[in-house]
Amino acid sequence: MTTPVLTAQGVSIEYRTTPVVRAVRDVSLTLHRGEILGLAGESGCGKTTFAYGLTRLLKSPAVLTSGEVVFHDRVGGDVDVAALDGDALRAFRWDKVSMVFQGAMNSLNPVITVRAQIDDVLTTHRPGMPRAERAERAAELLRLVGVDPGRLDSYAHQLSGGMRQRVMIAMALALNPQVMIMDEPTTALDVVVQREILREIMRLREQFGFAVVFITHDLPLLLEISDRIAVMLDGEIVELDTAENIYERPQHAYTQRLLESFPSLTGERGGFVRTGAPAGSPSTADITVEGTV
Amino acid sequence: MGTLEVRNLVKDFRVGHGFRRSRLRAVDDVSFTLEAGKTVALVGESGSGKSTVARTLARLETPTSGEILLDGRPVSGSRTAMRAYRHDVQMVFQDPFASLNPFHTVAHHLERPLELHGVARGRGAVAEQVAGLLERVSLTPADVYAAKRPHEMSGGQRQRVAIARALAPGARFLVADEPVSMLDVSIRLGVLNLLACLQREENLGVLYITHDLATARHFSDEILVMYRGQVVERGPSDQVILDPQHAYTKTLLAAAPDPARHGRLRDEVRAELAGERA
Amino acid sequence: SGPAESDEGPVDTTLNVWAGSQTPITANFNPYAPTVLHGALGPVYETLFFYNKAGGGDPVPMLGESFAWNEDGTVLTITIREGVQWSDGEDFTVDDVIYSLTNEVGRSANLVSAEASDDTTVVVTYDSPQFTNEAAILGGAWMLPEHVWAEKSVEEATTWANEAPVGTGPYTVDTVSEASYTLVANENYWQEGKPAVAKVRYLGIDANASAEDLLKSGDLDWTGMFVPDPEGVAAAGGPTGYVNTPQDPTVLYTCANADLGCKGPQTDVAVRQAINIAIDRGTINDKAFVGLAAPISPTYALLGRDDQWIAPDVEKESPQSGDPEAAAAILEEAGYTLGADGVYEKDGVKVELTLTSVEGWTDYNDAAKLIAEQVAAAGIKVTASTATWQEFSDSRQSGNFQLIMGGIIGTAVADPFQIYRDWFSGEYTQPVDTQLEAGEWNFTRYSNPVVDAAVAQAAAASDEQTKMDAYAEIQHEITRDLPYIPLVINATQTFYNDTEFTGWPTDEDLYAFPPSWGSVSAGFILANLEPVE
Amino acid sequence: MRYYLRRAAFYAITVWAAISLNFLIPRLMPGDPADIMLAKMARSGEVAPGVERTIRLLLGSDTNQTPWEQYVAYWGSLLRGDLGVSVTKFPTPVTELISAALPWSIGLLGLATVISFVLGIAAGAWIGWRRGTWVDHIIPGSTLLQSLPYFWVALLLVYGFAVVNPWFPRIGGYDVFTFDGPEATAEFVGSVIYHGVLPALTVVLSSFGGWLLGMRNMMVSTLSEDYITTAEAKGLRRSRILIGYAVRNAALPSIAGFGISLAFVVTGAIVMEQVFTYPGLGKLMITAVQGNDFALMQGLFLVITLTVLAATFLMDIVYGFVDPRTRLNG
Amino acid sequence: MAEYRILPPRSEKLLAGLFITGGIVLFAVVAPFLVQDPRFSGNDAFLPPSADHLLGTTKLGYDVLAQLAHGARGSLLVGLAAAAIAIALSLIFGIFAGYAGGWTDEVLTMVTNIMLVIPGLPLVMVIAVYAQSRSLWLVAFILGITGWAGSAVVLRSQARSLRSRDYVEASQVAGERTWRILLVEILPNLLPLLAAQFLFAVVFAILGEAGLSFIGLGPNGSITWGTMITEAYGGNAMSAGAWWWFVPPGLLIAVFGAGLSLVNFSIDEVVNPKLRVVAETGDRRRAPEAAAPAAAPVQPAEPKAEVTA
Ligand SMILES: Nc1ncnc2c1ncn2[C@@H]1O[C@H](COP(=O)(O)OP(=O)(O)OP(=O)(O)O)[C@@H](O)[C@H]1O
Ligand SMILES: Nc1ncnc2c1ncn2[C@@H]1O[C@H](COP(=O)(O)OP(=O)(O)OP(=O)(O)O)[C@@H](O)[C@H]1O
Ligand SMILES: [Mg+2]
Ligand SMILES: [Mg+2]
Repeated sequence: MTTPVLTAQGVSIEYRTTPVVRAVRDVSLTLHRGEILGLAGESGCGKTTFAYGLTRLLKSPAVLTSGEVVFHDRVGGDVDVAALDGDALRAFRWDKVSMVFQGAMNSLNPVITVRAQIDDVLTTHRPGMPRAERAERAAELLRLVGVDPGRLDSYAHQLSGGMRQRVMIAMALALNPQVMIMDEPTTALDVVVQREILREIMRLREQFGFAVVFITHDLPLLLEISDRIAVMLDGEIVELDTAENIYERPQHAYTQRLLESFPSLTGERGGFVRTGAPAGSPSTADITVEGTV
Repeated sequence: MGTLEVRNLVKDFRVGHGFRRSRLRAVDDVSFTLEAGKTVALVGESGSGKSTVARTLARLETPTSGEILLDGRPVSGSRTAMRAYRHDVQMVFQDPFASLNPFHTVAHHLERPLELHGVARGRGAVAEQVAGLLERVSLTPADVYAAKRPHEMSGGQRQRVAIARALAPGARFLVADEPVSMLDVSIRLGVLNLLACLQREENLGVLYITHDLATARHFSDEILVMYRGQVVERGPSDQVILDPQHAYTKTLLAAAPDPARHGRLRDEVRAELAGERA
Repeated sequence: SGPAESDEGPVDTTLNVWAGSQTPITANFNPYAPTVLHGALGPVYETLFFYNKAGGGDPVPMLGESFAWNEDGTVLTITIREGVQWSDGEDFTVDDVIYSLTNEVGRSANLVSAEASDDTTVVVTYDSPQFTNEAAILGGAWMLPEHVWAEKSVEEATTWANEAPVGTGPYTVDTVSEASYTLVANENYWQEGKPAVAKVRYLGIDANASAEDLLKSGDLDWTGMFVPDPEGVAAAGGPTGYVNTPQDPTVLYTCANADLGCKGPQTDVAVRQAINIAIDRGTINDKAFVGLAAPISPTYALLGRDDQWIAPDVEKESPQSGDPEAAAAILEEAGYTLGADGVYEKDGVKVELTLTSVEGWTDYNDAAKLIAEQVAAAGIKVTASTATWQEFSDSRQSGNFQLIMGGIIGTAVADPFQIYRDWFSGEYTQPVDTQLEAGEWNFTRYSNPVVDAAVAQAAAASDEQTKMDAYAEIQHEITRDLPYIPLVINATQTFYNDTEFTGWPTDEDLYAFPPSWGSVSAGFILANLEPVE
Repeated sequence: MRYYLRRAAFYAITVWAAISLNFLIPRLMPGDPADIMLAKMARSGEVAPGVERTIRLLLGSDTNQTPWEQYVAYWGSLLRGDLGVSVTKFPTPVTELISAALPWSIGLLGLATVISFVLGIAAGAWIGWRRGTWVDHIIPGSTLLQSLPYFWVALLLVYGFAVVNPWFPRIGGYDVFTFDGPEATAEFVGSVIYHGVLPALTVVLSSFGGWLLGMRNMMVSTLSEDYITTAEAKGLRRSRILIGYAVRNAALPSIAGFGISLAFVVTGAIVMEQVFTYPGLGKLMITAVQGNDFALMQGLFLVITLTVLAATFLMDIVYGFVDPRTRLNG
Repeated sequence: MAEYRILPPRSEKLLAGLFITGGIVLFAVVAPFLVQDPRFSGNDAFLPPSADHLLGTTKLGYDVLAQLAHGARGSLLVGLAAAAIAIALSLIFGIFAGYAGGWTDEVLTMVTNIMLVIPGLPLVMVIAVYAQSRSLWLVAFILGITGWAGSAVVLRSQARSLRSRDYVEASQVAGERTWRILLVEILPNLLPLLAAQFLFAVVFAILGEAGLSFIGLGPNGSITWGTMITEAYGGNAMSAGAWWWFVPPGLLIAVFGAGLSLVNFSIDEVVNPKLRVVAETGDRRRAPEAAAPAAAPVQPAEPKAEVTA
């Protein structure tokens, strides 16, 4: 399980606004086949921007100023994602790398049915596929994520938040991609529902073997599901290690601080809580750490 | 010492239009007591009625039935009674971006409650009080922060202003509806600690609403678990978290991510699949 | 215009006319209705005689052969033409004449009786001398078919649209649509060989500007309308025929008589006199009427035509240039003092007036603005404002105005009498807030016993000298009192297509009042036209 | 279904309000319009008692009736299709005048509005789609179009294309020099179309900018929606994203706001018809106004309002089809 | 979260809009003092533009520039007054309805919606006809009371969303009175929107006045751009080829409207941040200057692209 599927090398992304925002700075990352790579970091550290950069979805004023993204196809060889254009890029998207976005609530087109949106993917990428087969595939996809295929003819507003997110995941699976990028797919959901969906993702990953880049700022969640975790700070990856190592032996001060921000639910009540912090402390940097295990 | 007591609170909402009007019971027979110097946490999934309880306590909603007693006395609906009540009970909102008026300075947000509740009169006194409040929530130098507008501050700073505002009338009870869920992870604890600290120092009674079970456990003395408008379980925080009785509390706990249990979900799924295959 | 394609024999030519009609056109050929279409008045219905308003001369026999007055002007004997048929084939008889003169709607107030003395003679009796009404009776009363109209009640006679009129005129109604109506030659017309133009189309055009464009593009063959640059019409490709027949006085009506309820500075004769001489008529004619109007006589005798009626010792022609100093002097004389704002005032009342003209009558609107500017130099403040025709008409009828710009209808014969009686005499007016009745034209509420007596004297006069004396008296009074402040004799421009049609009235032969909207005369002209082969 | 019911109820109330407003306005005005009108008519002869009654009924000064009775009687005559008698075109009934003018206005305005709407939406979609490029420079130009006075545009068009260059007819809805009235011939239809060009162009020119800008703005905000990014990530063809995702959603507010904008278009077109002597409702309205023809004015106001409502209603139905959200839980 | 702003971001559109509007307003304020009496007929008629008469003269010899300057005053006055009335009404109907909610809202919204679909001009015409003489102010009043519905709808929806904003509730909790919440907490946040609506209302009123003037229902005795066009039309400016008479007033209306629309455009970008469009940065994936160094360390792109193709 250590063959790379996606390699990012020295990726930098800027927003060409005044002042220029250097959202991603020289990030290098290798995603291995079939692994779940967690990308953690605070709001605004550049997670989404980086994910968009991986799939060439950046829109003006964002510019990929330098770096290389290479996709190592299971069959065929390497693809320089940054050099793709036009039809080649369109063919690459979703087929090789699919995405589930932050706020799936708004990722579905409100005026066309779920079926039509899944169909869109199939007709675009599998032009020869007969109608009946497409219908069958759509139903199968919904079943995979635990949604009643009867919902295929529903519109987004007729689905609950959790269902919408599942539909999005189903759609992301439609072409059996090798990589799935999930940008905070569960933030807006209830913990219980979130749990179910995560479980679904994990199952599907086990079944289909795609690699996942899972983006969230919920570190405990990442610790539970990821194989490896990258911690991002101000556009840079400051630490990248297995989940275990990140939790047990965080190297970077920032990683430590992030961890401290999540008191353990079942563990000992952290000493810093309710006692440690003087009322005047404006940040958590000076919070004294006692064991959180 | 004081108490803020909720007795058999019921809140119905009308939903729908015209003929299809129906009632939705958002809060169903909820009772609890908030004591000075104590923190009660209200947890539960989305839509379980937590915010409705909070809003009813803040008198933003009128209860369908049930009572609210301040220091054992029912609160009447008259204007003066309301003002007196608001003097004692204040609220901190969830979204630090929405809870401050983008048009006004920090000073304005703090001056108004001071003036309204007659805490301070006269320019000088008010300014002094404002500075004092800002210092209490660690926004120093106070005069710099007083002149800022919300968009010039980070989420955590805004939430501190919101807390200061709640404290301004000299409130004894604070209703905090998910006060940190919109904040960046790294500053959440800072704000929570500030709240806890104030609570301790000023002997506040705090109703802490959250769906983060971990902080609920660590920051409160008592936890109430709400499910579909009802309180399904209550008890001292450690007891509820470590030894849940109600099935729903158990589900909730099982769903909550816990750094201490890293890799759990992955392993569970693998085990499951292996079981299926077998 | 031009020959329309037609396979059968003779060239079928259509004459396109604009007579001021507004779209949508709705069929109404009832000459008694206020909304009657122009085509009814002359082309379809005719009068007993034709009086040439433009050039004077003897009345031309139409449906009447001859007429005679008795000594004192109370009995009129009319001999009618024989062999005339209505357009439905019935004969035109004395009964028709009697019906037309005596029916409730059309009868004159002074009429006593009208009786046939034989098959071709009608004797009409009045209760007072009617010499001066001759043109109105013989040249103005429409001859209507008794067999069609007799059954109409009074109410029907006024409200009935008469969509398929039966007349004696040269034309009958063919089609009516919202945009136009057409008349076709009456095959039974009593004048042999007439009319020669087979079809006349009356068009509805809403704005003068549009009509002018169509005129210039040669689409209209005959129209009477105001065009500032008449030469430009032919130059732009429009019809080459053009006559200008200034006829109708344009004046400022003043609500002059405070006794009858008029309010405002203009009730003071000094103010009216001041305005009169402050106005620069030359400029007004040049700018507002683009030099096409003619000078006016304050006696309202039409200069040139009626000169013999102007008393020797009154001002013959209103001054062409303004004299603000003299105007100011008149006001000072009358006790006015100049206020700080440059406006005269007396007893705390400023000489401030509103001058209303009909919105869209651009020559009037312009003249009003010029007047406002001119009298300002004399310390009189006039505000020029516009109103819709109805508003204008309402205020004129009720006397609720200070100054309004309007016309006086010129007389059809070379004698200003009708103006003196209808527009100046106290019997033809009503107090302010009471609407004038039909036939009453004295909008100014002017009432002067001297004028009234002189009018009565002139009405009864059968010799010229008595009449002259009476007129002199009237002229003295009205040139001093100026209830109407004379401005100009307004241009009446007529454009016609003389390359495809001949027989038009021209400057040399002004046999009829030329504009297309001329009541009676339009029919007379149409009957005279011939298409050029 | 409930969406349609709600809309239907709204229309019913609006119709009621428009009619009641029509009933109310003359009664709120100082003076007695019926008396003024009657006095005017009396000058040209007796007023038939029947006519007088209609006028009093319409304008409300029947002293024997309580306002409520008047209101009921007013409704009665409306329901009988009796809008009274025009004064300027006496004795033609108002309904007759209106029914002659209505087809012209609906034909011209309807067509021109549809053209302008479609063009505006298409151009707005395009400019929004290509946002951030040179295309943005079209925006200032279209704001200029948006605030053109209709009649001024009409005047310029007449000046340019009927007077200076006589390519198009100056007046009328058809060639009045050839046809004595509407006919059912191909030539006549051709003439109608030919005569409709400049008026339609006026409407299109002056209303196009508004649609364009509205659509452009919606397009720009729609394009920043997540589902557009998703569609891009799905690798869909740009044409599919443009039409199926962006335009379809961006056009919704334009469709929903169609009725409102239509009210503006109608307003502008009223004055435009005057310039072309176009035989439509606007022209008639001006005739009525200039002749103080209250009955005609009221009738027209009512009919124009009802026509706009009808168009709005149609668009509502269309909207219901295009936006599934309204259909189910509106 | 988007940064809050009251003033629109400085952009070309805003600057152009402000420049145009400001210029015209300045023209209306200052120019009448510098030009001839607009009703001075001493000049020759129909003079084409020249040094003496920059925009020529009318049929009566009035100086067109002078008329334009005074007309600007008239038109702007009508526009501003009508817009002020319309905005006041839309505040009542919009904000009040939005804030009050419940039945008040239902009723007020119904009224608004009705006013919205009832075409304005016929109603204005009907009302205007009944008024015997119309001053500038009356015309403005009539246009104002018939032109508020559009902005009421916009304001209402905004007010509704503001009403449930936490900071409004926070003031309620603090014990503020309703009117103070409306005025101090809600209204300021509606300012950009209100400004936008106001500017639109001005344009609509100016256009409305022009239309009314054209059919003879404009203000009596005043000079506005509308009356100028009408007079030019009636005075045969077109037949006379006097473009300098009928083109400038119409053009000024359009340009003024365009100027306000451009300002509105920028305000819209404040109200709705999604509209803030940034110019394309050319190549989306790689900035030109960065392309060279970045390309060096990696393998040539082309062959790989072929693999997937
Ligand atoms: N369109 C834009 N224009 C300018 N700057 C932008 C734009 N979008 C994002 N940024 C900036 O780029 C940085 C990275 O943003 P990004 O959305 O990638 O963060 P993130 O890690 O996904 O945060 P979150 O957890 O809130 O989703 C931020 O500082 C943000 O302010
Ligand atoms: N004003 C309202 N009108 C109608 N229904 C309402 C209203 N406010 C809340 N509700 C409903 O009442 C129920 C309880 O809502 P509440 O906001 O109290 O939940 P919550 O526990 O705070 O959820 P969350 O964790 O998402 O904040 C929900 O079903 C909600 O839809
Ligand atoms: Mg993000
Ligand atoms: Mg809540």
